[in-house]
Amino acid sequence: MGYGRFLLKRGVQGVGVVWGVVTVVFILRFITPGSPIDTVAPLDASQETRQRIAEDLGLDQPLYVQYLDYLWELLQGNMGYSYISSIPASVQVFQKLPATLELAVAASVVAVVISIPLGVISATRRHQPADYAATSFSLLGISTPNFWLGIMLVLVFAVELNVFPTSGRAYGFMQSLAAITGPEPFFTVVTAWLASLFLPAITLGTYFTALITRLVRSGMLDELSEGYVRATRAKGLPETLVRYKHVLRNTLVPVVTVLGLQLGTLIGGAVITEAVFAWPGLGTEIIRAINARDWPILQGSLIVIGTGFVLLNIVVDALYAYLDPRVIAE
Amino acid sequence: MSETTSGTERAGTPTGDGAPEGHPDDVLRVRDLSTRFFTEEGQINAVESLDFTVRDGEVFGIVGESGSGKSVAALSLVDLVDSPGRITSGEVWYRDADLADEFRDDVPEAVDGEFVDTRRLPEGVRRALRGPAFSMVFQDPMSSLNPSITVGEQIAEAVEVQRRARANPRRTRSRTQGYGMGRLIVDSLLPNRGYTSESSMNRAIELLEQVGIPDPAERAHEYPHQFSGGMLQRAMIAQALAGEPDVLIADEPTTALDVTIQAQILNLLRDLQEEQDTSVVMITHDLGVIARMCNRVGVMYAGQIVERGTLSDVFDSPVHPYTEGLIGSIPDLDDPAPRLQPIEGNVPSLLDEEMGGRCFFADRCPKAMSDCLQPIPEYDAEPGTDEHAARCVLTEREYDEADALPPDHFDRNEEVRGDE
Amino acid sequence: MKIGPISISPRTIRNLRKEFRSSGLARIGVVLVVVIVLAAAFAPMIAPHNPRTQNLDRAQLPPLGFTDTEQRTSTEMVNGSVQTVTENVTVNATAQHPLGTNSLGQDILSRAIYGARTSLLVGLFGTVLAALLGVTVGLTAGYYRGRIDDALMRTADVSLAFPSLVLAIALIGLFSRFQADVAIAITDPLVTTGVAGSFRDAVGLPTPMPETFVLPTVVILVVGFVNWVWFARIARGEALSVREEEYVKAARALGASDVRIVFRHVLPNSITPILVLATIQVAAIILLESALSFLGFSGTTLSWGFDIAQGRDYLSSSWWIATVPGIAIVLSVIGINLVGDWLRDALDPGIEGEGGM
Amino acid sequence: MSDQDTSRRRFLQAAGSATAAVALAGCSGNGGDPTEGTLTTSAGGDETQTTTSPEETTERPEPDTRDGFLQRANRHTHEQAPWVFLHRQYSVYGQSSDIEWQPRTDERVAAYAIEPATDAGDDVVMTQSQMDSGLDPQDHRETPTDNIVLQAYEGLLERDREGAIVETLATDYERLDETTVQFTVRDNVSFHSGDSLTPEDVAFSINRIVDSDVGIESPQVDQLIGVEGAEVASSDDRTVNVNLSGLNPIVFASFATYCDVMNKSWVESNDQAYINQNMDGTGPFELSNYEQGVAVEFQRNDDYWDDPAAISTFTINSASESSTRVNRLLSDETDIAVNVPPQEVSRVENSDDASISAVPSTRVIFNAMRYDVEPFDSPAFRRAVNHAVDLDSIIENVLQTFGSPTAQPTLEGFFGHNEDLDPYPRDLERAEELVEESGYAGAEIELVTPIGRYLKDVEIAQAVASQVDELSNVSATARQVEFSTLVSQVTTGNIEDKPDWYLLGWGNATFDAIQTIQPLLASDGALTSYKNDELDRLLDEAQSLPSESN
Repeated sequence: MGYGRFLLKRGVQGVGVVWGVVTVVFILRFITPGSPIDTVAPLDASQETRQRIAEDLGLDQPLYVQYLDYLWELLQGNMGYSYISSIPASVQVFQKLPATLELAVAASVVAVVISIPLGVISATRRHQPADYAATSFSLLGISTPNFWLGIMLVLVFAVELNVFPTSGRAYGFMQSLAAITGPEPFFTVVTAWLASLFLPAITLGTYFTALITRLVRSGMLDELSEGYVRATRAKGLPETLVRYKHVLRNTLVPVVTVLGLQLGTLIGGAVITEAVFAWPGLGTEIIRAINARDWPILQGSLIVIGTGFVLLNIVVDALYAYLDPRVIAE
Repeated sequence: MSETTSGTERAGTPTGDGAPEGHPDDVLRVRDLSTRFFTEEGQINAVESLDFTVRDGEVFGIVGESGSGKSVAALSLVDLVDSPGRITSGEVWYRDADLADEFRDDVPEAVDGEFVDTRRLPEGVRRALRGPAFSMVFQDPMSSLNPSITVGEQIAEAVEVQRRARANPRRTRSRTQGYGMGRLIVDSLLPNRGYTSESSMNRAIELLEQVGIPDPAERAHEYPHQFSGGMLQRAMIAQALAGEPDVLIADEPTTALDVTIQAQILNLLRDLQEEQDTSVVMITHDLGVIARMCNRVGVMYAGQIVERGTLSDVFDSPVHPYTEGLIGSIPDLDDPAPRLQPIEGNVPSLLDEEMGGRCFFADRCPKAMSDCLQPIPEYDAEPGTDEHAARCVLTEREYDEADALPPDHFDRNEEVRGDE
Repeated sequence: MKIGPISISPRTIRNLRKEFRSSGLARIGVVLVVVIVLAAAFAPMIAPHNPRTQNLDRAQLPPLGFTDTEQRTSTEMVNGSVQTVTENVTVNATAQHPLGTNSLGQDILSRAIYGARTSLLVGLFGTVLAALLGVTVGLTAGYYRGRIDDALMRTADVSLAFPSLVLAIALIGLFSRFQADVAIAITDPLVTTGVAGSFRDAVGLPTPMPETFVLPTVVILVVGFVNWVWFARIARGEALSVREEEYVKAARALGASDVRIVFRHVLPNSITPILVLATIQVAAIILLESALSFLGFSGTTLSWGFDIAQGRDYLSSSWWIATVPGIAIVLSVIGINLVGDWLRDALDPGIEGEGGM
Repeated sequence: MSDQDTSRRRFLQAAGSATAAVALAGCSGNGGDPTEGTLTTSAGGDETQTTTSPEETTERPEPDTRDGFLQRANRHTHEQAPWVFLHRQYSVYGQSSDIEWQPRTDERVAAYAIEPATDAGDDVVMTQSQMDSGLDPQDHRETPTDNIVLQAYEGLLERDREGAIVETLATDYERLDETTVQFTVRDNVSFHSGDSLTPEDVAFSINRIVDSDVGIESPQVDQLIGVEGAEVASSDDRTVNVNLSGLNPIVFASFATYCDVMNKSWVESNDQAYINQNMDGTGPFELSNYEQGVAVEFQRNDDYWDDPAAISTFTINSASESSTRVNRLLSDETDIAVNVPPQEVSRVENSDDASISAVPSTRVIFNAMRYDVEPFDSPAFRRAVNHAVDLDSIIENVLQTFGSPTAQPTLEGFFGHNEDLDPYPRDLERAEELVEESGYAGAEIELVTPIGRYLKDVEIAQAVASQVDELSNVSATARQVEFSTLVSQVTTGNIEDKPDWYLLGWGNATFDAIQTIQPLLASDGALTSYKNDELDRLLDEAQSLPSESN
């Protein structure tokens, strides 16, 4: 089976999963106690008012009709209108997406850049101070609740030292790009943006830095004991090549797999990180939507996240197949 | 084939420094090489003061049961013993005039005539010897090639190493041979850039052809899992030949293969050896292979060469009871009457405390005598050529029931013993 | 040694011992876990105060060794606008509250001790639930393969597509109407039997302890529900490999029932990786629970996460309120992770089982 | 859900009898003049003999004014104690020294009232607890959204800081008869889009609220209850007539609180999604940038009909965590931090460039006790609970004095407030006697409180519970639930769904007693936990009379 077909297969599976996600999200609303009316109607609304609202929301129709409408609308990219703001859910959700992506990407970059060298060093300098340092750091990292870490970081770096903003998102990637031509000085914009991104990225990234460090270390140790390492050295290849071209590459195979499974944790982490830093992203949106029972927004967010998760997993599979040609054969 | 004059000198006799005396054709002289593993269970003497020599264009065989330290010996030669193992003593004298000149002034103790003691050379130089001087063919081809890199690429790497090595003088060679992280990252980021070059890839394909792989150009771009075991071993050999080594160390090259393939591989090895006049160290537990390939043989037991000599010395007139036992354990096709008498007992654990100063074979030896309970030096063995020598008292005296050890002698103080 | 249908071979136990002896980390982990478990179990005996009783007069006392001068602010209406008068008051730590008190004057140490109960109970029950769900699904899928397998695994994919934290928040948030009612108040035997009381009198801690302890049932159900996939994957893998074993084929040939085969052969062989995963999952779920209660989606107020959320508002004036429970979480999770590593190294189940949050 | 859960008496229900009564009383139009009667907060001198302890209700002569009836209603609730009367919540703001600004009682923040104190004060940022729920000024019901839309939109009437009614888009307003009031619309006012304000726009805006056939289902319909519709009386003298279903004593108070005027043509030519993301008002600021859920930016409207605003831009963002808001204030990321919790006050006060400004809000915090369940069906028991609570300690320790004790549903300064009532003193003996008297000795009660909904709600509830628990013959505990949970329980319309004893806060921006008592305590109130014919009668009487003030 070729690379293309392999990905195609994954893609088809992905579509199935997305459909599942959509359906679950729809069902979720009907097994949930309480009616959307509670959201839309004011505290002391009259029963007549509530009745009218029910009709407006089409809650009076049979379930399957609502489901089919829902699917049909979704296919046209319509996620309904926020019960709270009457703004199309698609608009409201996709407005929040960049902030969250920014956060997740920044965290991943932090994680990868730090963790891989750290893992390699710790594996190749086994039982040396560097190894112990890296190991303790990673243990601490996977054991610290990131919201608490975030609070502590804010306390130290924002409140006490006042070197980073305490919360919120300044500008953002797109605005920073715009600033190249825009009226505002590019440098100030970018620094402000990165400054506001720094603490959240660290908060979200730490767990993954630690996790990947652990994975790389243990995987590297396994690989180093493989026969081909000795054979590769036997032909006199420079150690750098042995470690990074041969060993690390094979180490990354299991690492990538685990990370694929951990994407959920990344998004979940993003949600709570946003809560800590009042970061205006999907996470904040979801929590707001849940507390306000703003169903269209909640459903929209969950669908976007689910779909994103599926897409990312396809990417991971592709990467996986690239790293380990054997998987395509299977 | 060996018209040697200086027969009586034993290459093994420790003379302190300088290369041991030996045959003029010697390309490799190993003396008193010991490799130990320091594990939680204790110290394991995998290789115990090993002595042997390898001559130009010959095939020297090392035979022994598994666990007798053959493979460790091989790795010790190319300095690839991983922790917790360490080469604790010994010298590996390798004949290379240029190298000798280069280090005569800097490291005089490492140089003797045309010979250099690789053990005394700086690490970088030692590693640089892998490929052009020594290269290895490993036991299991499947696990000895990187599963996620194409076969061609891996061979090309071996070629490339030597190409670059020739490109810049050995002295200036850094640990990474001028190929550090920076280069690596750049190469891996930019497309069509890598460590290996076009030319080295073509060379790799030639090599594949040379080792008899059909349409090598295509196969070169396949991954190890797409190769059969035999094909892989051929590829391994191609990779080993990439550096045009003086000494090719083949560690159980055929064990992992099935019989029909074994023959092909052995033929291949012999052909290549003959046309390139490489010296080969053939390590195996299979006397058949030895008989087929080797000029001279060393029988290895418990980390030592217990008997050595020309093929005929060892096969036709073995002295050491262990050798006898080994030979005895091959089925003789001429004589239908089965005279299979496998050696009783197991290879010793090689644990330092359990070995003690005695003939390590004594506990299994049918002819063990009280003399065997002291360290045994290497004696000339009468029968056969001057090459013939053995670490066994029987070279000096006849077996005598009188001083035979009681059968339960070792039961008292040793766990490792024959199961009667 | 036998646990239910599963027997652990002496070799396994030897490995455990060996690994335990050789690795200091393993020992640290076990000590941490034991300490926390004991604290949780005997909370009503060792907690210096009732974690719920508040004493507004001694609110925000600092931990021992810290003396805190804080501004007490009083206000008064002066023609329509408020005048605030602040004077400095020195608050001294007291041995009665070694780790200080929170904004309600509740003893932080006692709350941390009781918080361990919530975390551990949620962690354990949640994991057990997840394991039951996941292993059942996984074994079924792996054993029957084919359509069933596909169906179940696609389901797993779908539920993987919902990050556990997000899904948990959604479920708890949306069902919160019932949350309070479902949270079961289990009576604390140590207290009701008077054991704790007499013990406390003996050691001179006369304060009466709460007779009931709130078990955040919804949280347990939810965290169990959102984490089953990890177990399903492992169990499935094991089942797939074990079902090919000769003796399993033989058993099937002999006409043993599927259920019997699964329980006699497949399950016991899968138990090691499941055990290791379970350990790691306890840690993961403890983190998840703390996150949930931090966000206010929790059934109980005796939770580390809840205290962190409360203390967050006082971070600038009384840092210890949020710091102590945070450290408690870190320590317990480290402990459990270390034990998990120990088991993994000793039993070598060949999984990289990092449960997700 | 909504931050300002103000309510309107469901006029139609009670007004049937009222209209008749009004016909007899035959008094008309005197409510028109805003100046008249604003001073007569306490009519009915019969309220003077206040020495009487709440328990023995002395017979009093029937009041003859609306104020009198409302005060009597308040006295009734004080004596019958359907609530545990807690405190009046304060609005506490952190304020940067870059600006000069005075907070308002009704929790609204008008950027128009902000003046720069330094150069940095020209661009002002405010951080509140949450963002808008869409920019349609008529499609929401909570303070955070008010604070956003009211920078750009204006009503016919407004209130000043103290709560007195002032004209904005109306230049004059009067009662024509008991079912008609008339507004005269200000001239030379133009929307941000450039269109000029017409009486049609005003009539349209009113109808858009009260008539669901005009555009939307406005949640503010209940704010203008009793208003049937509006039409232009005469375009020339720019008058608009509003028709009432009956005499509504507080119609102007209602218009002073809600009914923002929108541009008819703009509304009709755009869809809801657009209207919720854009603004076309007449106010002193116009929308310059809108990021839903993130930030709203305004710039000064230079051709405002009144003097242009003092500051040039006004930005509103949000942080739900109070500590986050204060952090932003202290690190100079914002100029006004809304809802600063007591524990942060000293932090703000101690910083050089920020200070606290607080003002009593229109919100009363209380614990409702269902009259229909044991043990709360006994007035004696309810009084006992009130006696058991140490209100001063709670205000002192939990709220750090940011609150003032209450003795009745109606807040001081509101129309109908009864000045002669004092908070229940803490008296444990008396409380225990009352419990015995009520026959519910040994009762176990549970107080349900929302989490983090009102200032210190959990702490207050826990304090109340532990104080009541100190009674030898009552045991009390507190249980916290999500606010949405509590809301879904109290809004079902039937009392059985409510918890027996729950903490709630109630904001009333009309400054009129009726808007608190009617929805919460009248037997037909939407959120009522109480039923008493005497109280209902008092309320009906009150609603049958025109209001002395506004």
